[in-house]
Amino acid sequence: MSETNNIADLKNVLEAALLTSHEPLSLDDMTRLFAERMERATLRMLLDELKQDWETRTMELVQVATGYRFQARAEYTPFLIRLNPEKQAKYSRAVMETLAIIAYKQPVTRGDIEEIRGVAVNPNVMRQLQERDWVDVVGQREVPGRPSLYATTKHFLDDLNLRSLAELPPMEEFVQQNPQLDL
Amino acid sequence: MSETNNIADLKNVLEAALLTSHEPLSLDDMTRLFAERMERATLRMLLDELKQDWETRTMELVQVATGYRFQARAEYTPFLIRLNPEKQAKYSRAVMETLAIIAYKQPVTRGDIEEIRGVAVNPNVMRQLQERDWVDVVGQREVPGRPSLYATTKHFLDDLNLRSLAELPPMEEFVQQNPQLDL
Amino acid sequence: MIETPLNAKIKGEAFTELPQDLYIPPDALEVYLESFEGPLDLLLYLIRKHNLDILDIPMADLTRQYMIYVEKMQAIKLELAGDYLLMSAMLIEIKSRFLLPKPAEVESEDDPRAELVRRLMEYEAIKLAAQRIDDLPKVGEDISVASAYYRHISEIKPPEVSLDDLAEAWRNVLKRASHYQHHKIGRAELSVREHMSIILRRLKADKLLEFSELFDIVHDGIPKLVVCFLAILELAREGLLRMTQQAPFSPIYVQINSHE
Repeated sequence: MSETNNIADLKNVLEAALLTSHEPLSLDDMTRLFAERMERATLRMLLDELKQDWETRTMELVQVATGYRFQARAEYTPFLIRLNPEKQAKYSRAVMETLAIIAYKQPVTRGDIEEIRGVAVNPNVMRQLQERDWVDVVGQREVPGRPSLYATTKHFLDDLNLRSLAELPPMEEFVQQNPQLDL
Repeated sequence: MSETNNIADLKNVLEAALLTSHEPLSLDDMTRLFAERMERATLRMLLDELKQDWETRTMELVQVATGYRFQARAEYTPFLIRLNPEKQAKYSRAVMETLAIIAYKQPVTRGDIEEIRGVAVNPNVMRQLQERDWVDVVGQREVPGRPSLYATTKHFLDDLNLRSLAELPPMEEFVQQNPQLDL
Repeated sequence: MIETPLNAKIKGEAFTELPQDLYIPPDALEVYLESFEGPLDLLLYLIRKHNLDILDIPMADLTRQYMIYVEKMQAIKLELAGDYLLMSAMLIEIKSRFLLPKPAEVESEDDPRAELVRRLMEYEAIKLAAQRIDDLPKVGEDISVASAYYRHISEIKPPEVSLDDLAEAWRNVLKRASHYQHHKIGRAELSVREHMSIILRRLKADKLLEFSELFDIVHDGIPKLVVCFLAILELAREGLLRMTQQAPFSPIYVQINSHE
C-alpha cells in the first residue's frame, strides 16, 4: 500500500491501529502513524467518520482521558465476561518485578525497565499494571521516539495502604559483581 | 440483547470476543461465550463466514496453534510499527540458535543444546525464552542429575503465526551421504 | 601478524599467503571474535571463507588457522571460553591421528574427522534454521493482534499484592542485575522519585506553572520542600523539565520539556 492516498486508506490505517493498540491512542500517537504531515483537524474528521462507520457494529469508537479506543458495545459484556470466569490468582514474576522497578525508580521508560531486568517487557505486563490503575504514563522522555515515562499512581499507594512511596520498604542490597560470559 | 437468535447476532458475539481477546480463542473458549449449547460445526461455519466478512477489511481472521484471532493485514505493518518507537530488541544469535535447537530437536536438555552449539548455555538465554513463554520445561530426563527437558510452547507457535511445528521452515538436510565417511 | 609463511595445499593448490579476510586490525579483533557463537561457529566461518570441503577437511590447514585465532584471543587476554580450548585439543588430536601409522588390524577405522564433520553440519543446519525462524513475522514485531477494549465487570478479583511481595520482587531484580555492584535506595531518594512523578502529573494537567506554585509553603514542612526542590532539579537534569525566566528576579516558569 502506498502512503496516504485517499480518505478510505487513511481511515483503514487508523482503524487497524485502534483495533490493535493495547492503550488508547492520542492524536499525537495517530499523527505518528503517517510519514507525511497530518493535520489534527483532518485526523478529527477521519475519526468522526470512523465512529460513524462503526455506529451499528460490534465496537464503538470512544474518547477517554488519554485518547481514542475501540471498545465492545455494552450489550456484549455479558457474553465476554464468560470467557474469563476464574479470578486471577497471582501476578507473574515479570509483573511483580516490573511493578517494583517502576515503584523504586520512577519515572522510567520501558527501555529502562528492560535494561534493569535484562529481558524485553511484554506489553501484557504493562497492560495488567495499567488496567489495575497502579501505573500510568506521566510524560515522555525527550529522546528520539519520545518513549513514555511510567510512574505508580495514587491508587497503587491506596491499595498497598501507603501514604507515600517513602513508606515502601527501603532497600539496601549488596550484590557481588558477577562476571557472566555473554555468549 | 437476548441470547442467540440469528446468525448475525451469533457472528457479532464472536467478532466482539475475537476483537477484544488478547489471546487466540479456541473453539472451547468460544462455546463458553454462549449460554446455550453450541455445536462445533456451527461455530466453524460462523467463523468461516466471519472470515469472509472481513476479507476486504483491515483485519484478517487467522487460525494459529491455540485458536483463532484477528490480526492486522500485513500491509498495515509499516504504519503500525511507527507507533512503538521503542522497538523490541532483536534476540541475539545465541538466543535464536538455542530456540531453533529446542524447536527442531525437542525435548532437549541443556546438555543437548551445549553439545550442538559447542558452547555453554548462558542461563540468561533460557530465561529470555521462558519469560517470553516460548519455551518451557516438560519433564526430566531419567539420567543422573535428572536434567530438565525443554520444549517450545503453543504460545511460541501463536507468536510466529503457526498452527503446528510442522509449519516451521523445514530444516535443510546437509548431510549428504559420503561413502568414505560412513556417517 | 604471522611471520612464518604458510606452506599449505588446498585442493592441490599451493597456499602460501593468509587470505586477506583473515587479517583483522588488532583493535577490532575483540569485537570480531565476540561475534562468533563458539568454536563450531568459528570453524564453519573458516571452512566457508576458504572454500574448504566440509566432507574432506584438510585438518592441518584448519587446525593452524583455528589456532591463530585462539592465540590472538589469548594474546589480547580476551576472556577465552574453555570451549575454544577444548576444540583446539580435539583438532590437534584428529590431526595427530592422521600422522600416526595405523596398525594393520585397525585399518578399517572410521575417518577420525567423522564426528567433527557431523557436528559442523548439525550446527550449520541449526544456524540456518535459527536465521529462518528469526525472519518469520512475529507477534509484537510485524504482526499486530486485535486487542480492543471491553468494560470489565469487576467480579474478577484482582490478585492481592503485599508490601512483602513487592520487596521480594525488587530483591530478585537486584540479585540478577549484575551491574548493580552496590545498590542502595533510601527513603529520601524514594521521596524524590515520588515527587518527580507528582510534578510531571501536575505539569501534564496545567502545562505551565510558576516555580513557586510547585511548593506548598503553608502546609509542607522544610523536609518536604527540600525533597520537592530536589525532584525539580533531578527532572531538569534528566531533561524532562524546562525552566524559563524572562529577566532577572522575574518569575520562573516551569513546563514539561517538549519539542513543541
